[in-house]
Amino acid sequence: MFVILAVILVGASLMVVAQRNPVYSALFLILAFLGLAGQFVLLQAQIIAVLQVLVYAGAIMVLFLFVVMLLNVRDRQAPEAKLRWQKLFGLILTIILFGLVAVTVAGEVRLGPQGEFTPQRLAELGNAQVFGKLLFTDFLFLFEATSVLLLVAMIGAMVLARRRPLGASSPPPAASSRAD
Amino acid sequence: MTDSGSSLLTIIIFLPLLGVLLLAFLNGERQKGAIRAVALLTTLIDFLLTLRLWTAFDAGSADFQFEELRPWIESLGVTYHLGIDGISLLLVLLTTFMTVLAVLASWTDITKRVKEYMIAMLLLEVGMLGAFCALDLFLFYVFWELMLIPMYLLIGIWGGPRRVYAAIKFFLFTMAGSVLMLVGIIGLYFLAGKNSFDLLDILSLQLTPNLQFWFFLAFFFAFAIKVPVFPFHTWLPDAHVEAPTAGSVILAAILLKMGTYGFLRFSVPLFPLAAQSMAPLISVLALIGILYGALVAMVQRDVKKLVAYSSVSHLGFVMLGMFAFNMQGVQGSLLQMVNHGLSTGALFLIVGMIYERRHTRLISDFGGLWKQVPIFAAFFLVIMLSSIGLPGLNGFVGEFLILVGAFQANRLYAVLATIGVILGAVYMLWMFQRVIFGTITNDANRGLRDLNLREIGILTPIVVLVVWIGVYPATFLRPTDASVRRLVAGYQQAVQGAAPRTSVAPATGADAAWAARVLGEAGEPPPSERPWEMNLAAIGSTAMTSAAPPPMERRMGRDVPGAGPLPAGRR
Amino acid sequence: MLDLAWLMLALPLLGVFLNLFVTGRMSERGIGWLASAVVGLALLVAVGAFLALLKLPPQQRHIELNVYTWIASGSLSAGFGLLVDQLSIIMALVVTGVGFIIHVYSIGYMHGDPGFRRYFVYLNLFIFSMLILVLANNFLLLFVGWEGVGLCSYLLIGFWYERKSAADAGKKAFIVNRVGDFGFLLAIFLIFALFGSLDFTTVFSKAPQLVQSGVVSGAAITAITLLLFVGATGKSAQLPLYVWLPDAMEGPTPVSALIHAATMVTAGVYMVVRTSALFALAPLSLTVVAGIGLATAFFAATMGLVQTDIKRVLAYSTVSQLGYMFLACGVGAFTAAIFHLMTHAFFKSLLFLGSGSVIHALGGEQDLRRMGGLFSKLRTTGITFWIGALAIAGIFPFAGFFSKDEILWETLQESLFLWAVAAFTAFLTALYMFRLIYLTFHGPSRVSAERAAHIHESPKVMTRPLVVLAVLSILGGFVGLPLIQGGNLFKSFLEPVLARAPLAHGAAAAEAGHAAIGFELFMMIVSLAIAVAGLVMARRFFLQRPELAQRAAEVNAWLYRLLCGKYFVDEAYDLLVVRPVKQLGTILWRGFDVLVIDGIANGAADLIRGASGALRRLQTGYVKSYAVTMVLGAMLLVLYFVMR
Amino acid sequence: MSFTVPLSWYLVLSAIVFSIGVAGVLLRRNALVIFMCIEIMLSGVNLSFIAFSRFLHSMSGQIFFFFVMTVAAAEVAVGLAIILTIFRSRESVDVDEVNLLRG
Repeated sequence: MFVILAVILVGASLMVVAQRNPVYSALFLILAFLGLAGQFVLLQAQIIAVLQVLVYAGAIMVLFLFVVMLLNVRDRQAPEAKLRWQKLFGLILTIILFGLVAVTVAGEVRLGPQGEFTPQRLAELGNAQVFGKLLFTDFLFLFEATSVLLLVAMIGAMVLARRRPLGASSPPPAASSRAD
Repeated sequence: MTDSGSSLLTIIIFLPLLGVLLLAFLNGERQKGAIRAVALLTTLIDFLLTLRLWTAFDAGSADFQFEELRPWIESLGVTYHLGIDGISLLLVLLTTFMTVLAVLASWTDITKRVKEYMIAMLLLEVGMLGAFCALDLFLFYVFWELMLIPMYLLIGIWGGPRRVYAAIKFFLFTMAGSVLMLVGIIGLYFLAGKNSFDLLDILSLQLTPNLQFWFFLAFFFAFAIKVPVFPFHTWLPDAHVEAPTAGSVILAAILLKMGTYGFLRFSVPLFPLAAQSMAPLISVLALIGILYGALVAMVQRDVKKLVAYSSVSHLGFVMLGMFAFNMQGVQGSLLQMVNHGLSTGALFLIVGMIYERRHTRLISDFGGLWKQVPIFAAFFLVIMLSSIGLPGLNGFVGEFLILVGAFQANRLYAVLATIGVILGAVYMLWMFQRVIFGTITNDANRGLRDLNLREIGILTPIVVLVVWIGVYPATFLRPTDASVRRLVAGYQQAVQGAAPRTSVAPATGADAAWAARVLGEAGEPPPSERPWEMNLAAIGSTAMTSAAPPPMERRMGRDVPGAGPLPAGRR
Repeated sequence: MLDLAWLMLALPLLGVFLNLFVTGRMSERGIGWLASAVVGLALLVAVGAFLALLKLPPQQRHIELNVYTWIASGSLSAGFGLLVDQLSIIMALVVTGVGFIIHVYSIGYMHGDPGFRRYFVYLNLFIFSMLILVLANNFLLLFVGWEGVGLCSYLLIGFWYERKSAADAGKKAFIVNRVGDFGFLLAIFLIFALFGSLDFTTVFSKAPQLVQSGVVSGAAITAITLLLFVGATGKSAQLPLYVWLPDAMEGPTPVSALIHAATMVTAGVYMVVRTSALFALAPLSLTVVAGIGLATAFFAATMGLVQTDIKRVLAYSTVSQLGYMFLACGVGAFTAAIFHLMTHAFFKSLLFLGSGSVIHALGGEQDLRRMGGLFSKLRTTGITFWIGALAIAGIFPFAGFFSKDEILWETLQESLFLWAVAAFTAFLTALYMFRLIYLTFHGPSRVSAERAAHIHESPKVMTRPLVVLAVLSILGGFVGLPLIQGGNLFKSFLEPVLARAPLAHGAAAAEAGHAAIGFELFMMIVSLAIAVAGLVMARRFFLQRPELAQRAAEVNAWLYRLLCGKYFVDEAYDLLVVRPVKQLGTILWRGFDVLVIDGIANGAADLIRGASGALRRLQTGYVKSYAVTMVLGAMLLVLYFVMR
Repeated sequence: MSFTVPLSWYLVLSAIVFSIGVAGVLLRRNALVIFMCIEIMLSGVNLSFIAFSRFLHSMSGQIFFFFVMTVAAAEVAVGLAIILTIFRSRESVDVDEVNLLRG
């Protein structure tokens, strides 16, 4: 099961990178996220899996798709000679990075002290319940902070996406009616 | 370190903030008159309050007076510790006095952004007064930096054509120095280990000569740049030339004194051994400053620049006197700080007045002004004479004391510095002659108005003080007596304690305590080691080693305070 | 009366303030008479003090009045104190007396000048400063007066400030004086360092014993006295600092009479005499003083010989006579110096005022070549001028004879060579003085026609002072009758002040001299003959056979040019001192300040800018490059952890 | 659901996913795709968080996932808004054409 999901995840991720059309990339990304959610279920983190599907695959990706459709741009084939070496360099770097990380983690991983939430206990209490309780007790402050962060992001996004910059005196009508 | 229970200093320091608050409610465009009035009134009240400070000051005590001690940032041991002694009293007075005049001087000079200008002026006053009164190093640093910003704005916004360059130069130079000072302050804080920035706590610190040297250096740059001591002076002419009149006045009269005050308040008492070892270097720099400033001033074409370079020269005298470490030298340099504030401040005012009328400061654009503006010329004459140290006016008393002090410390320095006095006369007279004497050659000068009542009102108090200090300096010297005496004595003790071989303490069994007192008071230098000076050497050393009656008697006579007039009836 | 000595100072100061602030709308006469009155009253006080002093026994004629402590710092304490003794009272009498006369004269001379009030303010201020100078009881206060008179001199020379030459001359006077003050100041420092006091009484009484006990070395005393003398050369226009005095003639003539002949320029002599107690301890200094004095007397006389400006002739004559006074000091004849100072004050101010009267009559003409034959038209002026000239030339029985003869006599005691030069100078003095007289008052008139029409004798307010001074020039000498034992009232009056200074030499010689009355009489006749010779020669060269003078000038052309060019001293100073200093200033400013210091500051800025410029290249703006860099960084971090 | 899958497998998988994301960021020029690749990178990290959470018996990893997700959401919102504005002004979402920050 792990292997199947892993293949889906890796394959979909690769397609995201490889696809020329952003729309397809986005769709493949959704697939990757679903695969990831499967992995989460395997790891007994049901609530996380649900969140992954709902928020990532649902909300965020819809937003992506929406923007992609809105802009409707294709990958133009601009001259890339200038940046070719950079691409190559990037690829090599990536591979080296991967190699390094993989070497590090592939061997025996010694784990630190174990926490209280063994799988059994988690199954007893219910993953979502524990998660929620912790979130609203120990991590309450951080939780609130993230809410503020989201609010700020929301306002920021709204401000940025406005047609006219904030506070600018109204330009002549002709300019403002210019199509995007 | 006690709280005297009086809040006078706090009131004085922060009264201008009240003015700022009032100004904030006024409309910058429509209520210019009210803005000026509020600023003037604030500074005037502040000045009157400092007069109260003066009358209540106990001249006989060397201790800090009007002390205020409140915790501020307790976790760091920073306290809100204020207090003044004879050294800062005069400078506080000078500050409030000159600020009033500076506000008056900007009455018609500044027409744009009057409100912001006055706010900057008042904030500047807060910073300056605070720096003079602070007895906590941290507090001092806060005020020190607080002055910097309004001054930067004054130059940068209301200055001349190259104001931005000048302002940035000013800012960078001063900032570079003060950062080092901050490092020094923090270092002292940790060394003291008392969790206290209080000056009095740090004073009790016994530092090794080596440490003293490094700390002295850290403070030195901050103060030397501010003074400015010779190689650090190039920001000064630019800043002066570009600053608005009142800015130049404040800059010359008070901000520069921050540096010399810093030496006197912090560097010398905290690091006496380093001060001693650095004294030759600093004296030489001061000397170079005296001669160099004078020579360069001589060839200037811009009156304001000339005055700026003359500042370099005059402050060289101040530094020279201070690093003579004896009563006359230090007291003279303290008085000279005030003198320089008055006369150079007045010179800038005068240049500003003529600039306001003619919009030029080039010497060659003037000539023959006496005929056209006699009152202006008369004021100019008196101030110029005060600046070149004519006896009977203030400059002489300070210069004379400094030179007497310097002469006792090192004769060669005094001789060279005296050449500076000649040069001082040369450049000032030459400039004066080209501006005031002769016939009017430039037609633009023909329609010149003479001073109006406001301008006369600005200059008259200065002239009165100039004559007052010149004729009866005791008014201003006496309050400083006790504090300077303690400062010099402290320095001498530290130096004597560290290097007994250079001491001239009497080994012949004479009363040691008496000798120490004499040493402390007269600040007699150790006998020179140079053979050619031996025959001229101060007889003090002989007087102390041999207890021969006649010199002894003489010395006793000398050291009775206030034994000026000889016993009557000596015929 | 003696307790009121401070009134002498207060009165002129009062005059200054009244004329500065109160008499704004007063008439010219009112201002002038007010200013004169305060000086006149001061004169009365001085006379009163003098009489009071005479009543005291000679050893008690030393009164000190302490007004207040001026500067007190540590062990330094300088008071504002007055000292009235024989020396200062004589000086005070001369200052107030001549001052009063010249004030009165000025009312006429300055009539109609737009700066009338300013003039009298300066003049009163000058009297005030001069009295501080002579009455001070310590070195510092003396210096105050010293600088004060220098200031007044500066202001009065440049009184007609619209004339560039006048303003230049004022500045020159002040600056040259400052050079002298440099020495004076250093002397003060040294005195304070050695004696711990600046009071005359203390210093003078202590000096001999300290030197004897070896506490203060003789070299130190020599240094002090030489430095003091540097100050004196500045103020009293001696070599090499005399250059300002001839130029100072740009001021109004009464000013030249008062300041640059009678009083201020003699301050140096006064100071040397005042400090005679110190000079007496330094034989080397005395030799220098005598040498400089004599050299000045001689060179100034030669220069006076060829001047064509009436006032400049008198100016060089003043320099020359001052040289005589220093010569007297140098040979230890301090009383003779003061004696000559006094008589010189009378006859030289007379001569200046006379020349002022001539200039006034000719409507501002000062060139001798455009004068001549004025005696008939300006009778009072002419006669009094003659008296003055006879006095300065040293012809019996005029005042100058007595004083100059005393100096020559004392010099002869000292050295034959000094005497010879001094005597030759006396001859030159007579020569140039009578040249002046003949060119001005006698011979054919060379006055331009339109000026000739206006020639008129000066008003009474101007001629009366001339008469008074003429009388003084005749009688002034008799207070110091030589030969007769006890006849020299002046000397015996003054001696106690100086007696406390045991003269190293000279005094004893003078005593010996009194014995040889016959020899002294002979020497008097010799000096008289020298003066008459000068007169006769002047008469021949400049009145009877003017072409002779012409020829003499042609024969010795180079000498003549040298003299006319005043030995080119001014040019030399300009070349050697003024210009290099200015150039140094420019070099320091343009070269050092702008290039080096700002160069270092700007260089540091450039370095940072350069470095940041290099770093700027990294900032390509491409997100990709940033990403690559980040990945690279991450990789390195991982590498670090792995390798660790 | 056996526990036979060891931790290191998960970690390797997460490294693979992360690297793919990095490669995407470095290779692609379309800003939108780059954003997606960043999401992939985050996913890779998330995977390791959860895996560790599982094997350490600790909930902290899951909590952390939550925060990463929130930040990602905020980032996407703001980032997309920025892309939108860039597109409006430059008619392109090619990051290689945007170099206004060049010093």
